[in-house]
Amino acid sequence: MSEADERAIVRSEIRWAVVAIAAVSVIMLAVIFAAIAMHINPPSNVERINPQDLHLSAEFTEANLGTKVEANGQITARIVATQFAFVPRCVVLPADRPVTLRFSSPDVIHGLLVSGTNVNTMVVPGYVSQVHTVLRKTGDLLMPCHEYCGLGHSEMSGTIRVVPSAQFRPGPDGRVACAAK
Amino acid sequence: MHEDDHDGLTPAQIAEAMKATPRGALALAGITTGLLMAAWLAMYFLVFLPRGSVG
Amino acid sequence: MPQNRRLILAHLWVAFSVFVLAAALGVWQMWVRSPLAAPQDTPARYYQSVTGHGVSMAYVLTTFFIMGFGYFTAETALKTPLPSARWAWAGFWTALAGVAMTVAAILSGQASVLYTFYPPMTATPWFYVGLVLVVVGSWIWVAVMLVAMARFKRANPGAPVPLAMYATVANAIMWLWTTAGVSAEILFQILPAVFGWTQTIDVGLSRTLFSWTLHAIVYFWLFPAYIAFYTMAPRAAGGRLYSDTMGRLSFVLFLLYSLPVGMHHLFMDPEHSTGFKFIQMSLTALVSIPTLLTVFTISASMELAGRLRGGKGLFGWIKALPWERPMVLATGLAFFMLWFGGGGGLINMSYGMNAMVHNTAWVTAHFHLIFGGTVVIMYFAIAYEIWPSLTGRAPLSVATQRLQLWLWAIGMMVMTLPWHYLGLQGQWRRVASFNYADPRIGPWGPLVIVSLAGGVLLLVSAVMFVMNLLPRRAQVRLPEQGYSFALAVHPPQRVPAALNGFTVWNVLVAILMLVAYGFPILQFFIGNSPQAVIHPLTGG
Amino acid sequence: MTEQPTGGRERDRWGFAAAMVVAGVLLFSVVMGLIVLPVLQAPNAGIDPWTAICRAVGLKAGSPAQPQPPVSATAAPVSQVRWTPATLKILAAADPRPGAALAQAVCSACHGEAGLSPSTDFPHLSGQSGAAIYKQLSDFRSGARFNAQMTPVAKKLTDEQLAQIAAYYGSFSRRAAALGPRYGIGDAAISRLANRGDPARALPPCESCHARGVGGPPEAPVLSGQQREYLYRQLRAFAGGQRGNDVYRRMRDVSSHLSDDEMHRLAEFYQGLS
Repeated sequence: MSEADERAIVRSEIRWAVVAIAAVSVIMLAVIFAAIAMHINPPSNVERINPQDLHLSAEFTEANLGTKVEANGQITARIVATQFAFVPRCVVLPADRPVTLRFSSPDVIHGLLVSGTNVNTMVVPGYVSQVHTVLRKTGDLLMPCHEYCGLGHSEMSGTIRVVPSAQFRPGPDGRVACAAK
Repeated sequence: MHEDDHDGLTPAQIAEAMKATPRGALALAGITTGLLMAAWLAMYFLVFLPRGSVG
Repeated sequence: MPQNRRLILAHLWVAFSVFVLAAALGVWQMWVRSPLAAPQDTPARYYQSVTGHGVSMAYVLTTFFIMGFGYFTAETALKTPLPSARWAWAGFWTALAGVAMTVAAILSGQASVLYTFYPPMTATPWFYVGLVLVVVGSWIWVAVMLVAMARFKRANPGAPVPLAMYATVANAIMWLWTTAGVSAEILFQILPAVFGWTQTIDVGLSRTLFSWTLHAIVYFWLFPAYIAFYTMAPRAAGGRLYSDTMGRLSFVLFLLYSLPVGMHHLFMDPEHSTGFKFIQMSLTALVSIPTLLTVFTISASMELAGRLRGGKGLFGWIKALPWERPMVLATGLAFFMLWFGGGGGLINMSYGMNAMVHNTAWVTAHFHLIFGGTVVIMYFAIAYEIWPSLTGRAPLSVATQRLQLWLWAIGMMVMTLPWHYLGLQGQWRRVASFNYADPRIGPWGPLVIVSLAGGVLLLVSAVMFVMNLLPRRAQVRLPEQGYSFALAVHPPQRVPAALNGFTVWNVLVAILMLVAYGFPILQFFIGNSPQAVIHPLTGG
Repeated sequence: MTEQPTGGRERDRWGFAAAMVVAGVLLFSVVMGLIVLPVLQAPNAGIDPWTAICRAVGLKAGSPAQPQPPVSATAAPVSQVRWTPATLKILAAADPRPGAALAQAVCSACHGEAGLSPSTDFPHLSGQSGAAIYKQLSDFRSGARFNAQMTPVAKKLTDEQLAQIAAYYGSFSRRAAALGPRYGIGDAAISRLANRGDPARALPPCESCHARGVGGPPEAPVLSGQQREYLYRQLRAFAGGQRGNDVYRRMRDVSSHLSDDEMHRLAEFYQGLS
């Protein structure tokens, strides 16, 4: 075997490495593009809240949960993920408007996704999980708990009811709740 | 190198086979990696972006 | 011929017996999730089973196989007995005692916390103590591997450490780094809680420490498959390894980049910021480089083999390969499944894009293809390959070996393709029962049954695998034989010192870990990091 | 084979090259992730670049690309009980002996000797989880739950005394057998509801919270062997809104999805379960 052969091997490997790095760079560029042009990040709120006091906290007290249009017009849904239900079980949100979902857990780790959308987050006790999105499809979307939270995990499921923007009518206190079906 | 490690291939045989190598490997790896990138881009443009922004 | 054959076989048999039982549990779990009525389908049983399946596959099968295979590699590649068979046996019995404790804990129903633990849910202390013993046993293995390589280098100054051994030691060193995260979680957070010394756990910190382990551990499992690609498959195909240097470089890159990336499992977590998630994403992207390099180097090695066997043209060499040999067939099937599994992985790691698939059946499909597909099929091929030199007997006929490998690959594809699709539809994970009466979920039913059928094929294949290896009465004894790894096209006479040891790489790993995990861990020690009260799931 | 290993120079060269590549990759990731992306995303959030960088590092809450919603809320909680390490320590350290004396003096007239109630008007307390008793007594005391007999009794007790009573009743390992007539045995549909739940109504299994050592909410009481009349009354009270001290509506939600017949049969099932 000659040195020349060995050099040819190294050359071919380097050539291939360039192809591989180029392929990975395409993915990186697409991800960076989505982050800059469409503000797509993974939900990363880093907001602490004491899980032992969650039901006594102002924000995640039972009576303050659900959808609320804030004074500045921002639409926020506050949802507690607890063993073994989302509270409230059903949340109304308008289509085609920016909305913010805020979740927290008083007990163990939960998680959720809203089917057919990119809404997906873990709910870790001790933190407020926050997802900003614009919902495009109307209808009752599934919102299951997707992280093992105990023996009742399989039945832990909620609903995101997306209504056309015109049908989204907050009450005088800015709150909107699911009508019984 | 231990005697019993020999695989019976002679330098001449290997030099002959190395003449065309790695053109086929480059083609095979290139095609499969190309398909992989195509699949990734398809998921990105056809599934991920239509599902809307998050963050 | 390896000296400590009983030692190696003991490890492999623990791995394979647990594997078959775990495969049976997996099939039952899919039956429970399907629209078909399954026996014993309570959630308590389901999560007990998921815990058993995960622990057996991820901790027992892998650790014992890797230890046994490491001892085999050390003895055959270095051509010397192990530095200390006594220590190796001590490691075996320690780990086996750990397995016994853990299995007993799971069987008693007091440890249904799945193999990733989920604090603040907690199991009986036996569960964690057992797992700690498994890790301690594996650390003894690490020490034996390090000493074996050091002795070889001392006895053969300047000689390159054989690639198979270099890779095994790379894995051993990576495993030491890897286990630091989960060990810290268990020792400093979980055990104090389950022994009642503390009532709370910092869940953000525990998830971060587990993520430290969670990705690199997959590469720990994957290493033997790559060792087989580089040092066994080329010879089995009748050729040589295209480049020894690229092999070393790939293993070094795995050591470097499989560690500072675990936070990509936490992309959807609220306790970490976008910045550090981005850093770990871009480091994750680099993990695909050694795999893509391997795809090329192994393709080139196979091309060389095909051409030596008379293959012509751009693709004619593929047809000329000896596909009837299990190692060659398994390599081909493993790369086929790696395309799907690795492709899924590229999507999972893509930062915000992870939201599309996180905790759906898509992810389950991804890691079953990588682990069950690429990794385990190579474990099969390795076992078939080294069995004669271990037992002096050949496994059952080559035809049954091929059938078993095909069944495994087909079963894996039939099982995971529906999972990919269902995951995109939003089918979520870790669920004992779906409400198929819901019109949004009902259409999933038939596809779940298809994947159940794939699972049945996998179980059949798993049973066949063990049957192939079992000793039989009317069996021809083979002459004593050693095992020879593949030679490189240019067998290295000397290699750069950096590619013959690990000092440089350990320093770089430390730097990478400091940047990637320094602040993300430190933040839990700043201010009042929230604590969650433990929820003991320890049975009645 | 006998050639000397490539010496320090070559190791330096490899080490240097590798360090440069690693440093380059790290520099790119850090600059892009911690500086470039947040600065470019900040305008969408309406924040200054420095705040965006702080959010990207994790020093401030919120996404660098999105505005934080305001929080303006005050609402009354349904129960004041908090499962903190302090509470759990009081419970764990509570001495059952003074608890036994207190129980004898205050509780046994209605709840019976050793917590086995002779009347269907009052629940059995024997073998109940200590956390459950503590939670209910605390709620009676704070007014989160009201009962004409219990509320005045609870108001007279200190936190430590609550814990001692809870420890006393919790110290009976199992509820005594032969509590009276058994019902509900062999009711397959109800057994299924209790053990498997009903995904169609998003009903988790009763057993995922109400058995020992299932990792559910700490305050969930043990139901097996309880008086069926008591259980039925509580389910009705939760469903009808007369009782609402269940944190995060857990029981109000569950009971509102049960039919009256199911409540009866569940109560019988649990009385029969030992």
